[in-house]
Amino acid sequence: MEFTVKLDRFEGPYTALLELIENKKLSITEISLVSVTDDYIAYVRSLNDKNVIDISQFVVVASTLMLMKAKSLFPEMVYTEEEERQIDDLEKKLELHTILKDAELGIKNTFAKSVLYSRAYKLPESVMVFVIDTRLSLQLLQSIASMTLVTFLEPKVLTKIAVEKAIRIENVIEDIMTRIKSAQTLSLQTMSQSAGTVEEKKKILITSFMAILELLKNGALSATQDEKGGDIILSKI
Amino acid sequence: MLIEKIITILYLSGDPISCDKIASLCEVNKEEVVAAIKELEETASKASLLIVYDGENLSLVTKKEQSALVEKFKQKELEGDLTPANLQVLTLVAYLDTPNKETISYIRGVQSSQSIRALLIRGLIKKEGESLSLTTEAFKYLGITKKEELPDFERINQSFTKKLNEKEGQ
Amino acid sequence: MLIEKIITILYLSGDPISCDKIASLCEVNKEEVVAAIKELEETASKASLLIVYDGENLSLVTKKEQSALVEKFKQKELEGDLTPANLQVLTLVAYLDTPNKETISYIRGVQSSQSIRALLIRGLIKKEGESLSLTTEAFKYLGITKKEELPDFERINQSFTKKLNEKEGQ
Repeated sequence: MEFTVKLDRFEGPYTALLELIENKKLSITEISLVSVTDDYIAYVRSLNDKNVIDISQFVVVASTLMLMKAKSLFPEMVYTEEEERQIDDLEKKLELHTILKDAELGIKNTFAKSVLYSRAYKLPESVMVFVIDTRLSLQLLQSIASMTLVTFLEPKVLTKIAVEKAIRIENVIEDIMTRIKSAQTLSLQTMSQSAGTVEEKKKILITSFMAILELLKNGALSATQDEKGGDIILSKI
Repeated sequence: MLIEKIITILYLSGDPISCDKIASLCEVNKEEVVAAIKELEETASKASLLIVYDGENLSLVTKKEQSALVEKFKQKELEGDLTPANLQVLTLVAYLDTPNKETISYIRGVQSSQSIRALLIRGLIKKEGESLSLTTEAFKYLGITKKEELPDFERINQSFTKKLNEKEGQ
Repeated sequence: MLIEKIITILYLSGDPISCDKIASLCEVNKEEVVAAIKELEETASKASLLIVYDGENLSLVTKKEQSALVEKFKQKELEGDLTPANLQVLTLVAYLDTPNKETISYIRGVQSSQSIRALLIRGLIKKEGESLSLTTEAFKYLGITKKEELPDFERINQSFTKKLNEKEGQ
């Protein structure tokens, strides 16, 4: 599996996904999303709580992709309303990121390239003035210092909470698998039953088989074949 | 003459100065100052200078074409680097209409507090209430005198707005 | 264009600059700079500014007619209460060990140039190199002789320092 995503750890889940899609020179379609699912999952797995403050969003995106992949393998699967919304949202975010990427390039190319300068204010040197504010007192300084200190120390706390909230991708994969069909097992034969011609049937069998191999690679499914040349029975682990 | 007064103030101040403050110094109302901006730009340009207007503050600056000369003169290193995350947030603040932190985090899919904070500290964005916008400093770094001069502003701004409004459903 | 370059340099400098130096920055010879003075004056006056030439140095200044406004501008900088932002910056300068602008902006989470400037103008803080500290007058007014006498100084100073060092370690 060769894929390279070099990202700033705070860039977020969509930047990463868009990069994967664009690396494969694909446009944003359900099919292209499904095709980068494995790479994306591998990427999310390579992240850990330590280097990503808000990993939960990456996991949400990964789970949406897995959902779409499951649906592409098992067309009988029906999305819930919530899942439909999740998928629409993902597509919308990716489109927003396509616009954003374009805009970013423009900013990047102009930022600090040809700067406009203004002059620095010149302090009146000749007269040394001292203008006091009568509210000023040691007590005032102390209370401002203490308040500032509190807000300065606070952000760390927020970060910790965010990390604790993060979901692990393993849990999500499990959730997805329970979503695959109400039936616990599926056979390749039933999957290709809808095909009209033998030729078509063969085609479906082959593509499904390839797709299933990918899921198997992820350890998301198990496949059993009771007799040589017999039907392959899929089940979740 | 108002134009002359404003130029004098901008020249003295150097730093960006709000239209409110200018109005009070010139003893006119703010609307008169804002109405004078166009003429102000023309006047400044006669002396090869530009007026930057970020929607609130005015500042008198040198032209983009002269930036190499200025750098030679100032011999000061520019803080030209933006991390990818900060670049992303700056771009969103630039092209959206005064977005808040939530909108930015919503689009990016990550908490954006850190980047927003970094940009606030560098003085590239400002926060009024919850609304974020570019500062005069950012305009200067980008070599533009108003928001509309951002690369491809109108098209990108509209694409964003259109796409974001589709949000309703959720 | 030479005129534009000279105006740029004079505007940014504020101080008088020798024709020699201008010539070297613009990569022309001194005679060309001197020959350009008349046109320079005309250009500056279009923007309500004035060129002063003492036979050696050039500078760009505001017009005499505006001197009342100039005084008023300087006065305004001095009057009125300190803003909450100014007070916070003053406090940080007091409790930290000769901080620079960046440290103060980092702690506050916003750019602090304007507040630092206001405090400098009022003579409450002073700047040596990049280091900021309270002026003797400020100490006197507060009734202390050194910063260690500030209430709860040690704890507050150390908490800030510790947290700041953590940041560097990251």
